[in-house]
Amino acid sequence: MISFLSKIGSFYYREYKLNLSGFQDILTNIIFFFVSIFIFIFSIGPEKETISLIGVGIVWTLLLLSSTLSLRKFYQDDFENGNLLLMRLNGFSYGFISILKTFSHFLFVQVPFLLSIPIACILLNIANDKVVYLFASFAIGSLILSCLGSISSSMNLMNQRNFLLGSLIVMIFSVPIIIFSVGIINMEKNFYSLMSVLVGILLIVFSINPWASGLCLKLSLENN
Amino acid sequence: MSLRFQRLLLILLTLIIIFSAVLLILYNTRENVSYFYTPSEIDESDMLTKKIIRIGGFVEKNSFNKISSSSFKFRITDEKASILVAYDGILPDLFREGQGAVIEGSFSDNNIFNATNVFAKHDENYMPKSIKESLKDTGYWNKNYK
Amino acid sequence: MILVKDLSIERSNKKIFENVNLSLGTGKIIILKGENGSGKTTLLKSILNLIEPTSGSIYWKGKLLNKNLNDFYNHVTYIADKTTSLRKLTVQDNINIWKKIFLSKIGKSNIENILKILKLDFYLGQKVNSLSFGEIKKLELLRLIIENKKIWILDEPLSNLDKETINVVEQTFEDHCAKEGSIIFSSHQDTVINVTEEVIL
Amino acid sequence: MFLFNPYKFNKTADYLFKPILFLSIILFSFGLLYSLFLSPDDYQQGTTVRIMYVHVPSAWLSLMTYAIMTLYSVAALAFRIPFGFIVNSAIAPIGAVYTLICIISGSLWGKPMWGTWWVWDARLTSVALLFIIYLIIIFMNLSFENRIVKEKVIAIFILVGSINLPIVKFSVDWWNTLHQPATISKLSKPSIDPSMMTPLIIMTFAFIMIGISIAILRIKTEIISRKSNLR
Repeated sequence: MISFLSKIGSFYYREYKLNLSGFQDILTNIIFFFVSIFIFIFSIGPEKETISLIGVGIVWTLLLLSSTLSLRKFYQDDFENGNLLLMRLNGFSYGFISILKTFSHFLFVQVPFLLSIPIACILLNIANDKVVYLFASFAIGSLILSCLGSISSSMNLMNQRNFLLGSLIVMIFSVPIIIFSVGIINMEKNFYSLMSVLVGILLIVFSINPWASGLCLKLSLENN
Repeated sequence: MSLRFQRLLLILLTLIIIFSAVLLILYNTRENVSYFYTPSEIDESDMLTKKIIRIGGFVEKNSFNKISSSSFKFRITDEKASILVAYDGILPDLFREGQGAVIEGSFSDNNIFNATNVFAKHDENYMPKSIKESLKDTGYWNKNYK
Repeated sequence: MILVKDLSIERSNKKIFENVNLSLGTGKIIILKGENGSGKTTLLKSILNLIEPTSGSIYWKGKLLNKNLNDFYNHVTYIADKTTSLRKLTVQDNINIWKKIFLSKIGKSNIENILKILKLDFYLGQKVNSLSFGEIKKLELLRLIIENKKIWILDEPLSNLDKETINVVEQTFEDHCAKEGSIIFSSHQDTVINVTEEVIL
Repeated sequence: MFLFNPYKFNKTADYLFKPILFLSIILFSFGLLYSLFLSPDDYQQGTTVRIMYVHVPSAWLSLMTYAIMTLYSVAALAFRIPFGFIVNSAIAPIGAVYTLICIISGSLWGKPMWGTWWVWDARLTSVALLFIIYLIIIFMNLSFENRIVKEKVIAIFILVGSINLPIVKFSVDWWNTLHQPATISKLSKPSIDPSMMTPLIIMTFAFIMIGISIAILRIKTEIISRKSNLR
């Protein structure tokens, strides 16, 4: 049991080292996010009211888009250099690998976005009291996005021709998340019930994730 | 614990989680994921905020007022509350008194709802014209609106 | 310890190999020989339970392998023809990560010695990316020592290595067998390693 | 069982194909005639109600096709029946076409009745998602190199996407939508008059038969192409 826990710990040490060395990738993602915000602001025009009206929608769309940018690296690198196999031989089942990877994606890719949300809110003139709601909804929403990303990128491991399909899958299934999380911000009075809907979606996606991505990982490793 | 038993346990756990999550979602979305609100759900705070919302209900009987060829006033009701609506534009074919409708727009200062779009909502009943006549004649005609 | 019985594998209606029998006891070295595409890698992968065989069965310590998988994985090191070292990190980082992942108790001086023998000590602070292919392969073989497990399953461990290193590897293999370890590896070239059994696919 | 074995399916399909094709032509022409000319006008919607005879069967069939694909995915993944993969890749385009017909006829119906082509209420959104899911399945069919991985991944995707199925079906009951609730949900007393129910049922069967005959053709070509390892 203790050795299992320390194996998990060393998994995250590895992920930390990897992400630290590839920190410019994460930084590029965040810069992409901010540059797109600038482009939105310039293309809409200088009217502050319009921008703050649609600001929440913009933040969510761009968060979704920029987190799908990093999807390609979700499993692909580890799959190609055989590290996925190494993890399997080290005693993790495929489903468990996908759970670990999902959390790692959340920690190292989504959390930086989470931290940059307040700045984005200032840029987009979103009212201060709404920032808390946006933050809460994105904290859960991004974990859902990580799970979806795990499912779709494990499905597309062996897909050499059409990698955009992976982003498409994430975007399709993230439609309800966006509906509810934007709803949270626009209807403050229903905060708790909408939040529990998001938690419900998270539970569903989270429990599907190890099965679906585990199976896909197994398939891809078997037929590689 | 054999591997197979572990697997079975995991599957069961997953199913339980999914089931409870579905219940949670259904319980909580019942009020929230509406395409429209009913008039009785509208309260003072909604009237004060000038946001664009949708209200769904029935066009109250004997409330339809044609002001000009493209300007109308009517009341939307759900038999508990009713709201006065003003609309400039073209009404869909199915728009009739006593028929369901969904109105998109925002409240103005004197609590009149200024509609920008009017959608007719038809019910799930389908019936030929002739039968409706005969039903009316014999007095069996009681349609309960949804 | 490992017993392979009548193993045959088909993939998309094409037979890769048929009725392979193997038994790997302690202190033994088995070499798989065969041309490219003869199924050496496939056989190794099916021994690791990564590929489901069409027919036949594999036993580990007398039990069916897929009933006893975690215990088997605790005793086996697999080195594929791919190199698993992380290219963006330095050699030192890679060694540290492996030591943590495999809960290795190998001392620092021990590893430094091996690095000196493999002539990798000079590159310790450099990124793996800047190493040559043979050096990356040597680094990969270092995992055998770090993992410190009984059974080694190696896919083409001798390719891309120079003569000196092959001698070192040979020496390590013999030491490992002396310590009641066992090795199964594939190679398409002739080797000087004394093997106990030769399987030609 | 011919539904699970490609060889038996081929044999049975050879017997059944011509009668089914014949039946589908008869039913479809008769159903069109009935629904366009013989059936009465609705008491409220007038003659526009005739769109229903295309809209409702295609909507049912788009759901039914997906349900069949879900069942076959379960069969293929859990019980290792490879025929399921063949069926999946064969009938996905059929379902996509039915969904497209449903969406187009629905918006043609919505414009005169509701006063809009399209609204983003729960029913319409979920059907749009269903259509895109179908498209993704088709694209996946085209974009993988390795067939074994491809078909299994598609089956997993179909299973994950089947979450959408109950949402489409029950969205009108669970949430307030502009779309009206189901007409024929209760078996005992549907709220549709028999004179309009009959053409609807005829059209539904016509659509099912057309779907089956196309499916037979597509499954047979799929079996042949797999035998000769074209893909």
